[in-house]
Amino acid sequence: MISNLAVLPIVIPLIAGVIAILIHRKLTIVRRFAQILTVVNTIVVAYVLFYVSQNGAVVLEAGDWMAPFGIVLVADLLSVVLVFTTNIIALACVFYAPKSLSDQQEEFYFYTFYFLLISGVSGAFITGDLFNLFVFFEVLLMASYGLIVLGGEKVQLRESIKYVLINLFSSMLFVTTIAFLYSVVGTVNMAQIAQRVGEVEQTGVLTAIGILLFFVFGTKAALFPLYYWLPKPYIAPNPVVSALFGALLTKVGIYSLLRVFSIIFVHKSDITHELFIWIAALTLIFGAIGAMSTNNIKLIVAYNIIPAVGFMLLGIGVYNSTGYAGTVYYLVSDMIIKAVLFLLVGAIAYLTGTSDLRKIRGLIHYYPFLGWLFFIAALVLAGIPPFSGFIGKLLLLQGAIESDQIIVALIGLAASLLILLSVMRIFIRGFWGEKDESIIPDKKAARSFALPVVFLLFFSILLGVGAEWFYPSIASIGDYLMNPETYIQSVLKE
Amino acid sequence: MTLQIVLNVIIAIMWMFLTETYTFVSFLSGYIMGILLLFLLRRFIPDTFYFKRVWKIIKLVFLFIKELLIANWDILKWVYKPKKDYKPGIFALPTELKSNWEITILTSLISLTPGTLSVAVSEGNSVIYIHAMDIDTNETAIEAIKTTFEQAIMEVTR
Amino acid sequence: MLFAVFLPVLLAIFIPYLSKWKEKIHTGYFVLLAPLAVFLYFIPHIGNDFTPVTQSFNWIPSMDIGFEFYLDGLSLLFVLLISGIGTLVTLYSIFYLHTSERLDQFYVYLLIFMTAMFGVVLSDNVFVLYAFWELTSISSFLLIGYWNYKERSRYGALKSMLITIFGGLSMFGGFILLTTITGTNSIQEMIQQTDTILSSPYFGLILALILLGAFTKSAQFPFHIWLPDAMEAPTPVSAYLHSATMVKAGIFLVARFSPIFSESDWFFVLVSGFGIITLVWGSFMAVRQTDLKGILAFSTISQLGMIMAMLGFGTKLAIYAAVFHILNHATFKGSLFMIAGIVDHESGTRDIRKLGGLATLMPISATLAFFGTFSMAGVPLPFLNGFYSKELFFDASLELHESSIAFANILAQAIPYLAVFGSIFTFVYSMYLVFGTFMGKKKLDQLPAKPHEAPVGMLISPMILIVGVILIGLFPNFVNSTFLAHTAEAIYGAPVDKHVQFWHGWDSPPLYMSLVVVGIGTVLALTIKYWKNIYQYFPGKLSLNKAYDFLVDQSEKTSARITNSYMNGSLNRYMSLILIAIVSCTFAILWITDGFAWDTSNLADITVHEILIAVAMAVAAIFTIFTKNKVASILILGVVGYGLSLLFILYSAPDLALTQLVVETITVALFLLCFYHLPDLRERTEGKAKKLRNLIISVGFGAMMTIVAISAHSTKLFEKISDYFLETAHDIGGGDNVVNVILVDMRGVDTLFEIVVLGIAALAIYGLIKLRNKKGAK
Amino acid sequence: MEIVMSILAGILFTTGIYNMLQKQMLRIIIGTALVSHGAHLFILTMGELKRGKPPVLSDEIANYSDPLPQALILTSIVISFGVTSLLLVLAYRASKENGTDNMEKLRGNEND
Amino acid sequence: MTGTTTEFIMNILVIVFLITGTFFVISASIGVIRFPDVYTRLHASTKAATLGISGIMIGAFIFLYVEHQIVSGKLILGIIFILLTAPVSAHMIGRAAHSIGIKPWSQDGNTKDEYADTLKEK
Amino acid sequence: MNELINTIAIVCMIVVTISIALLLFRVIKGPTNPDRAVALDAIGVNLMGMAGLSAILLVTTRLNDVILLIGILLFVGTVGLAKYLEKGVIIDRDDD
Ligand code: NA
Ligand code: NA
Repeated sequence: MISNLAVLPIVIPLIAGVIAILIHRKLTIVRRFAQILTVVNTIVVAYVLFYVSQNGAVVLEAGDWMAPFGIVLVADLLSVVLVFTTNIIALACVFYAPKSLSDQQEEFYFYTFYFLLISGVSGAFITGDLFNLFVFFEVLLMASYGLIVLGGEKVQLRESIKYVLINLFSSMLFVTTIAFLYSVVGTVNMAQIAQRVGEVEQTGVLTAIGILLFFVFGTKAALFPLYYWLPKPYIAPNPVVSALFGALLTKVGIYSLLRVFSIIFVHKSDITHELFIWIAALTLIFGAIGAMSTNNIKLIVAYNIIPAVGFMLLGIGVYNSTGYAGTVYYLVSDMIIKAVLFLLVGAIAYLTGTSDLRKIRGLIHYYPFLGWLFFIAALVLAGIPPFSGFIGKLLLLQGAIESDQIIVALIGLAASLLILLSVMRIFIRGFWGEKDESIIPDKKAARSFALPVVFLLFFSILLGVGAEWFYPSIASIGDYLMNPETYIQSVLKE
Repeated sequence: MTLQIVLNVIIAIMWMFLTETYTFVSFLSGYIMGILLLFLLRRFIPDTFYFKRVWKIIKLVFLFIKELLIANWDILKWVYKPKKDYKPGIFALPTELKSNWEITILTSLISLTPGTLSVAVSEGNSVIYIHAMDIDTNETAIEAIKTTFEQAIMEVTR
Repeated sequence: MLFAVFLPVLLAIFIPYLSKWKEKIHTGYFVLLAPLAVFLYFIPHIGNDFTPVTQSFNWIPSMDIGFEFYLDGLSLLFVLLISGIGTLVTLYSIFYLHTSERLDQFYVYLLIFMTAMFGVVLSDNVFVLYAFWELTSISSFLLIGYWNYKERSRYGALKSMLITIFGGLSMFGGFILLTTITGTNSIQEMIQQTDTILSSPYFGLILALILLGAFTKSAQFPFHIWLPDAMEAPTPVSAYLHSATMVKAGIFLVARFSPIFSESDWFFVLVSGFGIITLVWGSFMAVRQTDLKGILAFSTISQLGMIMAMLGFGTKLAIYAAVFHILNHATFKGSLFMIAGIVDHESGTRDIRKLGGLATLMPISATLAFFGTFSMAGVPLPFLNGFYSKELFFDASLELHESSIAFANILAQAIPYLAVFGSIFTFVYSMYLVFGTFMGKKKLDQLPAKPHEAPVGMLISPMILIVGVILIGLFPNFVNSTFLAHTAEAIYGAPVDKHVQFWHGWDSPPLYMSLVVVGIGTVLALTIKYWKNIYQYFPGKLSLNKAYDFLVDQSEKTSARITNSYMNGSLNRYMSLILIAIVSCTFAILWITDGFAWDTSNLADITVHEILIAVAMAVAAIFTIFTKNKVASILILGVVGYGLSLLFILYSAPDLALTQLVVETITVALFLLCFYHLPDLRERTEGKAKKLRNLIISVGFGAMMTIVAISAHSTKLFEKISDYFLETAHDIGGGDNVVNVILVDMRGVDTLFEIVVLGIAALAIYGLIKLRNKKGAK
Repeated sequence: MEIVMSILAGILFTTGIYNMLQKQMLRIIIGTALVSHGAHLFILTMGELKRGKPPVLSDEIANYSDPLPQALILTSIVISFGVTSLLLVLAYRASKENGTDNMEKLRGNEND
Repeated sequence: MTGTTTEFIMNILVIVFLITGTFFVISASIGVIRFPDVYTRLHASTKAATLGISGIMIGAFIFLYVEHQIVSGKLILGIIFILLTAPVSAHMIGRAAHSIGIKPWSQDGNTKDEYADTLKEK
Repeated sequence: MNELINTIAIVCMIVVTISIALLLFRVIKGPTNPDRAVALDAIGVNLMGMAGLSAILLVTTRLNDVILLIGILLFVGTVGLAKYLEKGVIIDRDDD
């Protein structure tokens, strides 16, 4: 059955994760195993992507229970594109991991957590059921808890407890909100919720419930003023974990916002989406300011997650197909570039033994290749053409202007400058400058860090330079999101 | 003893098959039939007729229920009496019982019966420390009851 | 054309390999080929019967982004400048840069820059133009930071990048607005829709944004401050990027959009206003400089201001003059930079206070310098091109038309005076520069090296440029009809035919203006040491540079202050802010949408025992706050949990009750275990205000949840899907316990992953406990 | 009754959050537990509390309570149990490692 | 079960068991509130509550038997279980209380505590 | 008759609830942890009663499992708690 394709991206990592438990002590085997399985899964997902782009969404009714009653998995283009991106990042991380992690960390189920994180993230992208989304959120969060505490350093424990607490709170708010929604519309299937909310034109309490959901996802997505928890916990664990977090976790929140506020709560967009635009603006401003505020290179990158999320929310807020397309493009682009940056600053911190920018200089004399990778990554991040960030930003700003949101567009531009400055400081102060004679270069390590980064950057560049191959599909996602009927019909088959 | 119980259960189940009614009632009647059967055939089966011991247990249970009811009556009095005119305290009760089982049963019975509550058992199971609601008035009476229990338990276990 | 544009970049790919032989062949020789080839490729386009050429190459057709190259007079001028000067600069650099330097990097950047510049001036598609525009900023950044071990170099690189990318982004914003209004990405098609653009409410914003891009790139006041610091780059770069080409990109942009914008009076006010201020300020400040390249940098600023001002005039004459001056400036300024480089190279310093009397030691350089500076100063000599364009400038400044904006009229009145004022100082610094360096006393003891004439190779390029100065000076109309007229036409929108001549007769006001400039200029130049003190009265602390430093510094410090003020790592703070946001927004939405609902018709009966249980649970929950004994608080929590399972019992949810009981018991046990060794609870020590704040936040949140819950319950609008479960559980699901059937069948995925969650938790806990033991063993 | 239960759940949230706003680790975690209880009670309430029979099918019964919220709560209970357990161990380790159970002392600074 | 009389008697039995049971339960709680120390409170909870709950259970047992004709072994098991475990629990709590140093209450503050004395001797 | 039983069951429930509330007071008040343990244990017993009464009200046997489970957990829990208290802090009497 072809509809089983929808479940493969969730199940393969799940099984891999379980197997990884069994062989967790045999490091050489488990490493190789994880790498092979990730490659396999990526190939499978690539096939699913190909299939979906040719034949349209694949809808799987789990256990053959009809759509609104059982759990449906909806592998539409949006989901599968994001799942594919997730796997690309996973691929880079799994090859980066052995060098970056200590043997102990690997032994203590890094690969299991890693696979289950992928499984949870993919599940969250694919599921068409709101409560099931909650469950997948918990899977990926729990895996992230496992990853964030891995190693049990002082700082790590301190920051992870805050991370767990905030996420626990927002999870509880999430289930409660699902209950509220169930009370009003009597279902937890997203397509049916969308249909029913549409039928009553999103009466008052539904809007309030929508806003609660917005805050739930907003907390995960790290929007203003909900992002406070994010930066420090994200830099406490190993860089490879930071990369997975930075690339995937907040993006699941954004994805959920995108889904929910494109198919369900769209009937009072003059209130809700207008609010999003202002929140997006504040997220951009404070995120960019945050990125400027520190000399800790990891923290700089972590803070940079926030304005990116602001950009994506902007695309949701302007509520037109260009904006949606921009959000999706930016989402994909940002997932990759955040992974790149975390991996790179992780490499720098590993090679220099510090993440304090004031103590790093002249690295380019030892690691020119890393330096140029970082330079390109900074440009991608700031949305400088012709890289992937540019296309996303262009679409987002076009979307904003189509909806007459000039001020926010200008704020977005200003934030871009601060973003560029915030990361370029790392290049100028860390890579440029006099040679630091005290460094003992470790070219081998640098090379093994660089390869995964090159792999990811290749996609960043491809998404920009080769935008023609991607844009039509993403534009079609934008249109698709503007017309929730398509989604509803493909699920409910009415 | 175990053998007898097993036999009894088998008889009860056979009875259910015979009557083709699979309810608790038919099981119960089958069981009673079994007891009778075992009683009649007690010569041919090794070990003493187990229901003898069961009977002693039942006697102990009734003794216990009686004491439990009295105990609750006492408690009610204390609960609803406006004045706290009792004098609690802990006293030691030497016991002849040895095995953990016996001690457990005894302490349980002590705890559920009037005015007393076991608090601790000494090392070697020789002394039970008992908290009494009103220690002065009827320490001896209490000890008498406990001794009865001790006897009853020993009859069951030995 | 696509190949021509990308040729330098393609070559750049091979540079790292080619530079391996740099000991044998200077890498510059390979590089030279690229601009030369492009120059030769475009040169045949010059001619009388010039027609614009369009060539399109797909890039992202679905977004209407493509390499749509448009070669008209304007772009032709720039392409030739870029490739021509590029060739000369590369040649010069071969002798300037020693092979011990990282030549590969240098030339890669330079080639990237060339491609970027070609792209900027040839692209008709605004987004492609923007892409190349940013690329020029980036390559400029890398070139300025070429000697990045120097602090000043890094400083200059960052400054130039920040300012130019700032402008680039704003221009980008303007472009997006333009494309949204016109529905096209092509500049030429936009020009067709000038009326639409002018009547758009966003026109002012578009104008401002795009001009911001142009002004930053072309170092217009007050954004000029990056240019002097860009002089940290190797001199070939200064000559090429920061005088002849990149800084003219802004000029190009204004020229490119002139057909649209010049219809607006604001265009004149802004472009000419800023241009003339830049002219005056640049030339005035140039006198103050002591570094040769500093003088040249301010000179460039001032000259760019002048061109900008002329573009703003928008008259036929002014545009022609602007175009002419673009060409002229490239020739004399390029050569002067190269000579400054030679002086620096040979004498070891660029400090004009240490230099003097070099003419005898470096006669050829000195001669070239004299031609260059005199042309720059606009000295009325018939063989200096600078004079012609300056006089045209004066001429144009006198024939400004009336405007509907009062300020524009005042500006128009003031411009001739400002032009003269600026030109006087141009004259002064030009003389100061050339005489200070080559004439006067020799101060050889102050020089780090013993100066002598440069090698011939180094002299070729400036010499060619000076030949250009003289040739154009001698035959100012030589390239008019074949070349500059086309350029001017592209800007003006109608044919421009201008015949330039040295002598206009006595009744020509520009002549008197020139004479005033030369006269006063000479006096001032001679008396410079008497009045130079006035510069001390100019603010040091309040200068624009200080402002920039302050801004950059503050961008970090203020950011840090703002961020640290709320990102203080305090969970209380995080939670509070999050909760306040949720509560206030949700209440606001409820209020706005009138979402509160109250419907008691569908409620279950109220029973006493349930109320009592509720009260008991509430009391227990509240007492978790007040208890000071850790065991007590954990047990009270347990009571709440058991209370909940009691509610599950009462409301017909036995399976839930079972689970809740087990879970609660284990949780309490875990609580006790984990907190066994931790200290007991303490008195809540926070102040009254904080207690109150916490109280308000938590009560607000609880109240919000309750209100939304009641409203949600009061607006049950649809049949629940659960009826289906009750109907099908037995027949299809094969079980009578519907909850179980839902869990294992209909929502089996949930259950599977719920188990996964538990499993991960177990592993994580195991890791948490075990990993420490191992560490302890070490 | 739904209104009473909504208020009770609101109170559970209130007290839970008040506890989460405290400094001491134990109080904070107790707070999370209370919040979970509140959430589950909300779900139960939203499924209507009218006296239906437990949703176990039998011929004699016609009205059942809503089984779906029960199933959802069940999943949620198990999940929050997992998280709470992890949180407890984490809190224990964090306080031991950092030498304090006061969250306000666990703020940290930029460069560690 | 047939015959209304039997049923009636059964129902009366249910009512009696329920009421007595509940009475003992509440009495136990009042005892726990009123009694002065942990040991005396244990008396109340161990005896009265246990009996009370047994009463309610038997009531429920009979009721279910009448209504459903189901003999609910689990209820009986529950009763037996609580009768067996209540004293053990009480013993454990009492011992714990004693071992952490809680002295039995008395009006005059002069309590007889042979257990403490024995411990002191050792 | 059934109505009467129902009513009585509800009354009993109210009484048991009051009983729980009283015990809750003891849990909160203490003053010693063993006191709390006693009260908690009693609450558990009361919960069993509530479950029994609910079984009557809902006419269901589904709650029997619950009753048994409460019994088991109560025993395990109380024994565990007692052990915990015994090993734990020497004296922690609150001064409230
Ligand atoms: Na490793
Ligand atoms: Na390793």
